[in-house]
Amino acid sequence: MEYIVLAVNAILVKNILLAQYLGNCPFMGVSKKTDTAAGMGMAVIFVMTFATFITWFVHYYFLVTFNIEYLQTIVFILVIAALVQLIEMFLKKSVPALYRSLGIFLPLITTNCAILGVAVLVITKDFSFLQSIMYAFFSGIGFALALVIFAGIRERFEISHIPAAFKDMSIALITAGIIAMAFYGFKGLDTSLKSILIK
Amino acid sequence: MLIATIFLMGLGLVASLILVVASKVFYVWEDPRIEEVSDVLLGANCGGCGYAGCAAAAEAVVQKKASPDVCVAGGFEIAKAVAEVMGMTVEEKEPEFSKPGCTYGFQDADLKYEYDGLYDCRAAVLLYNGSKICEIGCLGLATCVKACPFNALSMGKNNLPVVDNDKCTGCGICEEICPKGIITLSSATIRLMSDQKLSECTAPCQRHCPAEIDIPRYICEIRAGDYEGALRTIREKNPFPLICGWICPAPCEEECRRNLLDEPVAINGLKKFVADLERKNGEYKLPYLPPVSGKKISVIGGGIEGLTASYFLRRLGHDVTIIESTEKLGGILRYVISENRLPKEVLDWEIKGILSLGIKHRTGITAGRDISFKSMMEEGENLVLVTSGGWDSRQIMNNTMTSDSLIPKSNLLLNFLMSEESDRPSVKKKRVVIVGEGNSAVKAADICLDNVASKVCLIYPFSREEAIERNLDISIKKNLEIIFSSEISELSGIGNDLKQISIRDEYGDITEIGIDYLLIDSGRIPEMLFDLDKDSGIWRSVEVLKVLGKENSGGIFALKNIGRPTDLERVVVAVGIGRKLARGLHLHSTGEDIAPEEKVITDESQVANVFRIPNRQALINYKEKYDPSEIFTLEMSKDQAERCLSCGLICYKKGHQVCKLM
Amino acid sequence: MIKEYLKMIIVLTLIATVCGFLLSAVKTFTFERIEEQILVNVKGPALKNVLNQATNNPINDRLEIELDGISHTVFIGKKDDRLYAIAFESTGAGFGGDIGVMIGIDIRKSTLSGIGILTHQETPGLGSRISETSFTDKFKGRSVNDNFKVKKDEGAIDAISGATNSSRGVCLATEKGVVLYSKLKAEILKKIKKRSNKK
Amino acid sequence: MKKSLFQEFFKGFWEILPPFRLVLGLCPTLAVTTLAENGLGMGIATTFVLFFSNILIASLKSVIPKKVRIAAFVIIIATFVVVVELVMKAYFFPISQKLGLFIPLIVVNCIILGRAEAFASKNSVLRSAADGLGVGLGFTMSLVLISSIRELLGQGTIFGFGVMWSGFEPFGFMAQAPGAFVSLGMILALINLVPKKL
Repeated sequence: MEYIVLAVNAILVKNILLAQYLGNCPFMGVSKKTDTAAGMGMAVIFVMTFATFITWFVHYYFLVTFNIEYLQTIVFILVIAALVQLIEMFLKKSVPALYRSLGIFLPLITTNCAILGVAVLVITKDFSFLQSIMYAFFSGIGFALALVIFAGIRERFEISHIPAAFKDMSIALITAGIIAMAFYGFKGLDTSLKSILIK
Repeated sequence: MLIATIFLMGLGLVASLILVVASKVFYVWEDPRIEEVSDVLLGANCGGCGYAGCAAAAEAVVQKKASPDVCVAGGFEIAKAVAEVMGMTVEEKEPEFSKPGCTYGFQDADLKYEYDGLYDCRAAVLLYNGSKICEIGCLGLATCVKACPFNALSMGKNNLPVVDNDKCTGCGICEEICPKGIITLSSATIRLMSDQKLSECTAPCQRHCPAEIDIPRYICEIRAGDYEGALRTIREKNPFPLICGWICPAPCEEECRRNLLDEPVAINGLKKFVADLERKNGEYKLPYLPPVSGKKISVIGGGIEGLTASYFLRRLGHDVTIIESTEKLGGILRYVISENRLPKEVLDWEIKGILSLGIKHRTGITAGRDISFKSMMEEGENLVLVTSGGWDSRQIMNNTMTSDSLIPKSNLLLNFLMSEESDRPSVKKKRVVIVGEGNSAVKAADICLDNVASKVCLIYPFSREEAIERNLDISIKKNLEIIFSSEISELSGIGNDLKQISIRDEYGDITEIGIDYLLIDSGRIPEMLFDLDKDSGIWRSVEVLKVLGKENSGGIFALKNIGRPTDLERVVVAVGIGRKLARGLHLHSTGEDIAPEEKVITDESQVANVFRIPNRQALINYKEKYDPSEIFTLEMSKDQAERCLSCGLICYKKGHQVCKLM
Repeated sequence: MIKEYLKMIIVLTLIATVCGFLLSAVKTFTFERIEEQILVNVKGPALKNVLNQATNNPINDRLEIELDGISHTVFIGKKDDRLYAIAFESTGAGFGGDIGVMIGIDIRKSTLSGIGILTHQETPGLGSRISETSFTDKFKGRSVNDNFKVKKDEGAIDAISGATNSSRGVCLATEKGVVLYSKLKAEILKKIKKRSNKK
Repeated sequence: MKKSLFQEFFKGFWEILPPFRLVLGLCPTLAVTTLAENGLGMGIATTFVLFFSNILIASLKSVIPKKVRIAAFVIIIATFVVVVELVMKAYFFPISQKLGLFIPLIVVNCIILGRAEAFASKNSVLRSAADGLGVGLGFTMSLVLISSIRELLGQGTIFGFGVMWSGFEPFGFMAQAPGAFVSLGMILALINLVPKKL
C-alpha cells in the first residue's frame, strides 16, 4: 500500500523533472526524438535504482559508521561515476546489443543530477532500504515518462512555425513549463490516495 | 580527520582498482585508431557523412569503408588530421556550399492556392506539389533551415533560404531534406560538370545557350556591380566570353522574354562588357584550380573545341597537353574568321589566358604524321582526345591530301575520293569499312572493290526503304556488305593498326566486325576519346559524348542525328561540346559511368513558359541599339542589366523587385 | 600496460587522499560554527517560543547531560538571572516519520512552558498543522503530570481533526519528554548549581 | 587566433553566457531562482567551485591519465563543492538551508564539468582561471536576473524589499516549477533577439 502512494508521489506528484527540477540538462538535451528519449529514460531508470542501492549501503555502513557524513557528496558522486563507467564496460562486453541502444547515454548520466539528487534525497528523507529502492525506481519512471512526453511534443516542433527567437531551447522551456503545469494538477493526489488507502 | 582521509584514499583506491580490473575483465578489442579518429572528428554528430554520428564514421574510416575526408563538415583540416591517424594522404577538395536555386519566393510567385497547413515543405509538397504554380519553386517553409545542423541557413526577406557561406560546411543535409531539390550543394566544379536540368529554375535565355551559361546570374551580378563575379559565372560554362562577345550569334537574345515587351536585353553585349573590362585591366583571373592529380591527357587539335575541353579538363584536375599541327592555337577562329569580325589580339588574349591555367601545348606537330598514334597513346598516359576537325582544318593547313588521318588506317571520304590514285592508301586484301549516307560512300566502296579489297562493309544510318527513297545504290556486289540502320559504337585497334569495329543496329544489338581500314563520310573527324589498355596494348574508343543527353547521340559516328555535334557551325556550340567532352572524359578517367544526367534539358524538352508579359512596370524605352563590337560603358551595362526581367521558369520581375545573388 | 594502470590507480588514489585530507581540515575548522549555526537557526526559533520569558540566551547556557549512555542537550532559560525553565528535544513517531519536538518545562511550577515543533515530515496542509501555535498552545501551562494523550486515546489533548496520527506523534514526544524530565531533573539542577558556584 | 585573457574572461558574460548561450546547468537555474537572494547565493557558490576546480584541473591536466579523467575531475569538483557546503553552513546558514539539496548538486552542474572538459583540460592555468571566473560570474548574473524577475512577479519583492505597488497581487505561478520553466524560456527568447557577437 505504502509503495503505491510512494509510486504516485514519485511519478506524478513530485515528478523529479517537473516538480523537483532535477535532471534538466538531459531533459533538454536528449528530448528531440522519442526513441532516444525512451533510450535515455530506460538508462536512467536502471542507473538510478542501481546507484541508490549502492549509495544507501555506503551511507549507512560507511559514512554513518565512521561519522563522516559530511563527505556524502564526494563519496556519492565518486561511487556513481565509477558505477556508471563499470556498467558501461560491462554492457559493452557482455550485452553488446543493449550497449548499442543504451550505451551512448551512459556517459551523460554521470552528470545527470537526478541520479545524485535521488541518492541524496533518500538519505535526507530517512527512507528505509526498500523505500529507497522503490523511490529511486519510481523516480526513474517519472523521469522517463516526462522525457518521453516532452520528446513527443518537441518532435512536433519540427513541423510548426516558431518565431526565430523562440526556436529550440526557448520554446522547449516554455513547453516544459506547460507540462509542469499539467503535472501540477496531480498535487494532492498522493494525500487523498493515502487517506483512502488508510481507511 | 584521519578517518576521513583514509576513507577517501581507500575509496579512490577501490574505485580505480575496480575500474582497472573491470577494464581488463570487460576488455573489448577495439582498433585504437577508432578512438583517435573520433577524437579528431568534429563531434557534432551531424550525420552529414551518412553515418550515424562521428563515432560510426570513425569506425567506417578505420575499417576502410570510408575515406579520410568522410567528414564533410570538417573540411580539409579535419580530413588531413584523420588521414594522419590513418597514415594516408588526402587531396584538398574545393569547398562546397549550399546553393538555393529559386529566385522568387511564394509571395512573388503565382500560386495555385493559399497554403496554411503544417509548417514544413515536406508536408506542403504532398498537396498538389506545393502551392506554387511553378512546380520546381521553393515552398519557403524553412524545412532546410530547421534541418541545418550548423545554423548556416536562414530565411531571407523574400521567403527563400539564404546561405551563410562562413557557416556552411557542405554537409548536404539541406539538399537531402528539400522535397523540391531547390537547395543543392554547389561549387564551381559541380556547376561546370552539370548540365541544365528540367528540375532547375532556368530562364529561357539560358536554356537556349548552347554553352548553357547561367545568364540570369551574370546579369544580376553585373547589376550588382560584381563584374569579376559575372565573369567567373560565365567561365563556369564558357572560357571564351570575349570571343563569343564578338562573334556569337546570341541565340539567347532571340529567346529573351523581353522580346514579348520590346526588345531583348543585350545579353551578349554584357558578356563582352565584363570580358573587355578584364582585358582592359590586363590581368586574367584564374579560377579555382585543383592540384593536378588526374591523368595526363593529350588533346589533338587546338581549335576552339580542343581549347575548351582542355580548359575544363584542367579545372577538373587533369594534366592536359594540346597537340596542334599549325604554328598557333585557335583553329578556324584564327585562320578563317576575318580580322574585322574577330581581331587577332582578342583571340590571343583569351588563348593566353586559358594557357595560363597550366595547359601545355605543342604546335607544329601533325598527329598521325609527325607523331604516331601509338606513341601519342603512350605519351598521353593512355588517353587521347580527338578534336581535330576535318576537311576544313586541312584546308587551313594547305596539305589536304594526306593519305592517312591521325586515327590510324582511316580517312575522310572526301580526302579519299579527291586524292590522286597514287596517293591513296592501298586497300589490297584489306577489310574496309565505310560509314556513309550518300552516294559518295558507294563510290568509295566501288574504288575499294576495284583495288581488290578483301571485303568492303558499307554502313548506312538509314533503313533499306529510306536508302531506296534516297536513290542510293544498294545493288549487291561481290565482297560488299551493306548494313542498314546502324551506327558505329566502338572502334579499337593495336598500335598503329585498326582491329575491330562494333556496330549497333536500331534495336541496340551490337555486331563486331574485323577492320583494316576505315572511311568516314563526314566533313570532320568526330570527337573521340581513345583509351589504351596497357596490358594488351589494345586501344579503344570511348563514347564520350554520351553526356549530351540527346537521343541517337550514343555512337561515336552518330550519323543519324541531324545537326550532330561533330559538325559545328557556331563557336558557342563548339564551346558547349568542348565542356561536355571534358565532363565525359573526367567521368571516364575517374571510373564512373559516362551517362547523361537525368532530366537534362534538350531541344525537345517541354519547359513551362510564359507567352505574354503584362506591362506591369514603367519600362525604360530602349531605342538605341548597341553595336556589339563597341565597348559598353559602365552606364550602358547598368542600363542593360536593369532591363533584365530576372526570369525564372515562369516567374519574372514584377514591379520593383530587385534580383538577388544566390 | 601495467604501468599505465598503476599510474591510473596512483593518481586517482592520491587525488582522493589529498581531497580527503583537505575536506577533513575544512570540516574541523568549521565544525563548531556549524553546530552553533544549526542550534541558532533550527532550534533558536522554537526555543524562543518555548522559553518566551527568558532574558538570557538559552543557546549559550546549554548543558550536556548524559543518561544511559545517550547525551541530551538541555537549554536553560533564566529570568532575571535566575533559572526558571529548561528546554530539550524529544521525538515521537508521527504519520510521516519522527516528529522532533522542543519541550520547555517551567521548573518552578512543574508545568509546560510550551512546546515547539522542530522537524516533521507530515502531510502538508493536514499533519503539518501541528506546528501551528493553535495546536502547540494546547500544551502550554499544563502540568507535567497531565495525561498527554489525544482525546481519542482518553487523554487531555484535542487532536487536530484529520491529523490524529500527527497529533499523536506530538503527544508521544511530549510524554517521552516529561518522562525524560523526571529522570533528568535532579542531574540538571545539580549541574546548574555547580556552574553558578563556579562563577 | 587566441583570445586575450580579457576576452576569455568576458566571453562568459555574453558569448557563452550560461545558461542562455550555453544551455547547461538548468537544474539550479530553475530550482533556486524563486528569490533573488537564493539566486545570488547559488551563483557565488557555483563561481567559487568553477574558479578553483578550473585552476586545479588546468594545473593537473598533464598528470591525470586520460582514462580516469572524468573520475579525477569529479573528485576535484566534488571536493570544492563539499568545501562550499561546509563554509556556507558555517557562515551563511539560512541561505544554505534554502538552497538545500542544490548545493551538493553543484557537483553535477554540467557547466562545471563542461568547462573542465572543454576548457581547463586544454588550456593554461591563467586562462582557465579567467574562463572559470568569467563563466561563473556570468552564471551568477543570469541567476540574479532570473530570480529577480521571478521574485518580483511571484512575491512583489526584490532581495526581500517590496517594490511593487500596494495592491499588487503576486502571481503564485511564478514561484512554482511551471513559472520557472516559462520565465527561463521567455528570457532566453529575449536574449536570442540580440546577436551573439556584439
